[in-house]
Amino acid sequence: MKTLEEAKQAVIDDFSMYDEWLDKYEYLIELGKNLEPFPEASKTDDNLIKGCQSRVWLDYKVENGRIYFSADSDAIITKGIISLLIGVYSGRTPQEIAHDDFGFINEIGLKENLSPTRANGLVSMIDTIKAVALENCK
Amino acid sequence: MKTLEEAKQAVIDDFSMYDEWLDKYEYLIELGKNLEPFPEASKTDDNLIKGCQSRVWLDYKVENGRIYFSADSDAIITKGIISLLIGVYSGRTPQEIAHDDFGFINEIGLKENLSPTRANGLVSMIDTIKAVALENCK
Amino acid sequence: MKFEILLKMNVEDIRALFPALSQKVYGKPLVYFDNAATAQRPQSVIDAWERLVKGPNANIHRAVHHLAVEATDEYESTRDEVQKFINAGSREEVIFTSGTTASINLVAFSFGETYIHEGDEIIVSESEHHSNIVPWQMLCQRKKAVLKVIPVDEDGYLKLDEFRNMFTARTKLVAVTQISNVLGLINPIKEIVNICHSNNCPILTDGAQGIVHEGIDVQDIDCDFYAFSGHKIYAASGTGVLYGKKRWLEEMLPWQGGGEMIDHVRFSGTTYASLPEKFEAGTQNINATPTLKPAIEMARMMKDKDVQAYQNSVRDYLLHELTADGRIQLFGVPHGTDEKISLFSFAVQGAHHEDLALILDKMGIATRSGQMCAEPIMDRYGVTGMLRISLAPYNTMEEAEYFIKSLNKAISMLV
Amino acid sequence: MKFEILLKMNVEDIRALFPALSQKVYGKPLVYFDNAATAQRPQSVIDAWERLVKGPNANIHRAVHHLAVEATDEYESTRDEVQKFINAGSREEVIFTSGTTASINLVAFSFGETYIHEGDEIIVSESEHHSNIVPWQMLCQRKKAVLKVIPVDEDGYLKLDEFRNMFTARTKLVAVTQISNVLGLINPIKEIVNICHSNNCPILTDGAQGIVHEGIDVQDIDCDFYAFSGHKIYAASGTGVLYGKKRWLEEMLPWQGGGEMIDHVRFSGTTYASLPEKFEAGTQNINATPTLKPAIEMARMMKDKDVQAYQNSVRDYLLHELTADGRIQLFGVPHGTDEKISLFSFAVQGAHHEDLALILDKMGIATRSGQMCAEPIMDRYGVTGMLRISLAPYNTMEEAEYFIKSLNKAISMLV
Ligand SMILES: Cc1ncc(COP(=O)(O)O)c(C=O)c1O
Ligand SMILES: Cc1ncc(COP(=O)(O)O)c(C=O)c1O
Repeated sequence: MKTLEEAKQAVIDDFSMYDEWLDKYEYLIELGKNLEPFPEASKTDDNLIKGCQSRVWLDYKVENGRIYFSADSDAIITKGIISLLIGVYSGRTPQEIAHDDFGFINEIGLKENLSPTRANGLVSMIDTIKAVALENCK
Repeated sequence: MKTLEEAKQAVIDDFSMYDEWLDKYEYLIELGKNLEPFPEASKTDDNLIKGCQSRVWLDYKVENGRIYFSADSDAIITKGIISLLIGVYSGRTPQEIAHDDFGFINEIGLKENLSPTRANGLVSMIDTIKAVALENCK
Repeated sequence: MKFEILLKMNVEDIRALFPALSQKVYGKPLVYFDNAATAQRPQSVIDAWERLVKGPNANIHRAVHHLAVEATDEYESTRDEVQKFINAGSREEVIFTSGTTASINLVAFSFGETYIHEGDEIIVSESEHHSNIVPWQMLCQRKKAVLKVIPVDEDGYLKLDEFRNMFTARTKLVAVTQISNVLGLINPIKEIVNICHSNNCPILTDGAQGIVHEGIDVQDIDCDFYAFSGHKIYAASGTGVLYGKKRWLEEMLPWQGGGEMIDHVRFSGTTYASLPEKFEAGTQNINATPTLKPAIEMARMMKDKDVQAYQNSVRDYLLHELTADGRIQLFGVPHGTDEKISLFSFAVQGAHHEDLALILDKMGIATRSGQMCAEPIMDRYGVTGMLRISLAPYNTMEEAEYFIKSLNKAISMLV
Repeated sequence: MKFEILLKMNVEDIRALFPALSQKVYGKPLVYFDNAATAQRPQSVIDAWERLVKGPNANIHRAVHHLAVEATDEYESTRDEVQKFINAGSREEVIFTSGTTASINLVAFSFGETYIHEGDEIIVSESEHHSNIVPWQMLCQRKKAVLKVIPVDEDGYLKLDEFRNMFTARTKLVAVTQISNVLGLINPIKEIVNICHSNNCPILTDGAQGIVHEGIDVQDIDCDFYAFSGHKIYAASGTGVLYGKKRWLEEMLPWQGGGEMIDHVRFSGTTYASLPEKFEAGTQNINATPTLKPAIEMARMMKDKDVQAYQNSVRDYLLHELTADGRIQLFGVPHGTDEKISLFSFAVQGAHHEDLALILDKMGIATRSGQMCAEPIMDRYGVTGMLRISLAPYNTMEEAEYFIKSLNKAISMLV
């Protein structure tokens, strides 16, 4: 498994291949489509991330001191984004995640390419991932 | 006593002497100051004309089929205006007043020289004088 | 099927009057298809606002100085224009507000405080905007009154037969929109008014969309209240109108207190001003409300027969394309094309409305996705949202064609 | 006594930023002394409005298209600016309204519905603007609550000793202005807040005048609510702010329903959005609210030490002239000059305020006459109205001198 830094760099590298929004969107859509199926039973209000335009669910389990995320969204681009996030952060320790600054999001230009409402959704997703990590640091 | 037409023409003539607002205002102030005293007892809510910025009272009596107006205001320019009006219309028959179009007001430039709120006051004064006349036509 | 392009010239002339339309987004020409949310402002409205701010910028009514007098004239002559535009019986029946939402909330509070008691009933429809639902819900909650709902059928039409049977002796008010901002169907408002009045019940008509596309003659239609926003009809934002019949407005308690809505303020008891001031508390929107004058002029121009014909041809083209595509489910299916305005909300099989909106945006097309402030009608159709395009007379056939092409491309990316 | 003219240059520089100031009325240079009613707008505010209308003119928050995104940024970054300007603890505590009157009515309704019951008490002062009296009267009438009034002394100062003794266990809210629009005296608002809080009672501060002349640090002053209007602080009309402490705003019922103030709308029950959206029903004033940004910048500039010093010298000159003249009765007599802003309401023996205003108007001077939406303080002094001049930092010593000369002339015409 890649280190957290390696995983982030891989995402930055992937995105830097695309100059065009169209390609970036296609990449995100691809990511979204390939996300592992999320059990219907987990689509609870508790797992719903507040502040996103479309519905986004995030669930997790802790195994051997590492957090494994799963997620879903009814919008595919959003699903691509959450997929990208959990691809980077899933399987990390709570401490690793809690201490990360999530700054690589800015480097891939995701924020600018998406609307603030959507960016707010992104912020909400990040906040939720952080909260889960902090919860499990205790 | 002048006829109604003569009285109106006299006012128009008086005002046409003045090019300057200052002179017109001084003329109105003079008119206001020379208005006959109005009994305190007549300063009732019933006699108050609605729609004027300052307080204007209008009272009348009917003698020999003619209406005699008396009026007062706490603002002297307004008092000058009501004085001008009752100077023209006092002592006329209800029919004479009711059939008049009050158009001479426009000729003396009073409306333009005063604000719409004040002009509204003017309209209210005219409306009240008309209403009194109509009341007494029956 | 062939759609003729009428008056190509004229639409370009109209576009030239709206500075915002010549923008580019992401380097592409802006295609503004979100007019039901807010319209663009013509140069005449911009000029009027600027003139007001640089000239007669003063607080109105009470002051006697020159600027205040001019400002009062600007404001009050706007009331006269609105009166003519909606053919109100008198100028006192035209109340200026900050928008449709404020107008409806005014009625919900003031009519509510005056006439609504425990057990009374208010009727709205299933296809109302939140602004014509929530104020009534809040009122009903406060007064322990009952909110009843006129359902719509599969095509989006109000079920008038059910509506007719909803009235009881306790029905005190009906609030129904002239045109739904989701379905784009023109409700038979005159018939609805008649049904209300034959049940001795007054009706508020939400004219937020209606004023733009249909206009109104409040005396002919005979509705008791009519609400609309300036910003949807080319005026500056923060402006709005409530029309109300004098008989109601005179009896109703005021909504907001303060400013000139009073006759006398005493701690022993305050009396209120007469209409329309009674309902215009606080400093009026002195800079923006008078932009309704040039806006109304523009709206009149848009009602020109030729302009309408062109706009209808664009609407017919879109209606045809969107209904012909098997992947697309249109909400608000007209029985005759003239029962629908150039506003289309739809779902695409397998593609989320928000994904579509994001991709279309990148192609320069401004559309709306989501619930469009009308969640009950979303629930009615069992969807979490829709994609909506809403056109104005300054939108062209070319834009419509580009939209259809772009939509196809977006769908192919997603499905 | 001699008054030095400081910074002649600077005031001319400032004037040049306000296009409306260069107008002539009746062929005479405009002397605008009605700033407490509404301020003039600087070119930066005019430019901002134009930019918003020609560019990101779109309905905000819910749409994902480019224009809407930009418009949302413009609007929400304005909230951040206001937060900084008043030093609110969080951006959610800044609610945009259409003005002070709307802000106060919001609290009167929402705080009222949530916390006020029969027999409760609300305290206002005798020198409040109607907008800070009538909403409370209406609330008290609706809820059968009691309105109590802090009297002012002959000089116009609040009788704080009496105020201290007015509290009971039923006192639920105090609403007092930072600066009276008639008296121009700066109330000791921090002390007043302390008195309220030591009685466990929240306080709303009417900042309509205060925000312009004093500014506010809501965390330092610790008031529970603070209301002000954009148009008095150089922004476009139709804009306003309500600051409220989260603990209240979160519990309070919403005021207006509709638009995005909801979480979910169901006929079975609607839930409301979180702050600040909960209190911003309907389409926001997308074109005008962001003009608060350049307006705040201007207000900051006006707080410059030198600008203030010049303005104070003009104020001191006027204060001296008006108190030195035996025919003039000044209302709001400061115990120290810094307790008064450059706002003077007065009566002239034997001359009616309206006559004075009309004559001064003809000399190019915009003043206000009448009750200034504050009838109770008129009654307090037994007058039917006053003449008021209210200056802004763009008013000059020359204008003040011209005013004094003109006033003398007007008096001589009348008396
Ligand atoms: C002290 C005070 N409070 C409230 C108001 C009301 O402000 P607005 O009319 O902008 O709502 C004013 C302005 O006239 C004022 O001076
Ligand atoms: C049908 C309908 N009603 C009410 C509204 C609310 O209008 P506003 O947001 O301008 O108050 C809208 C606009 O979104 C609408 O389309």
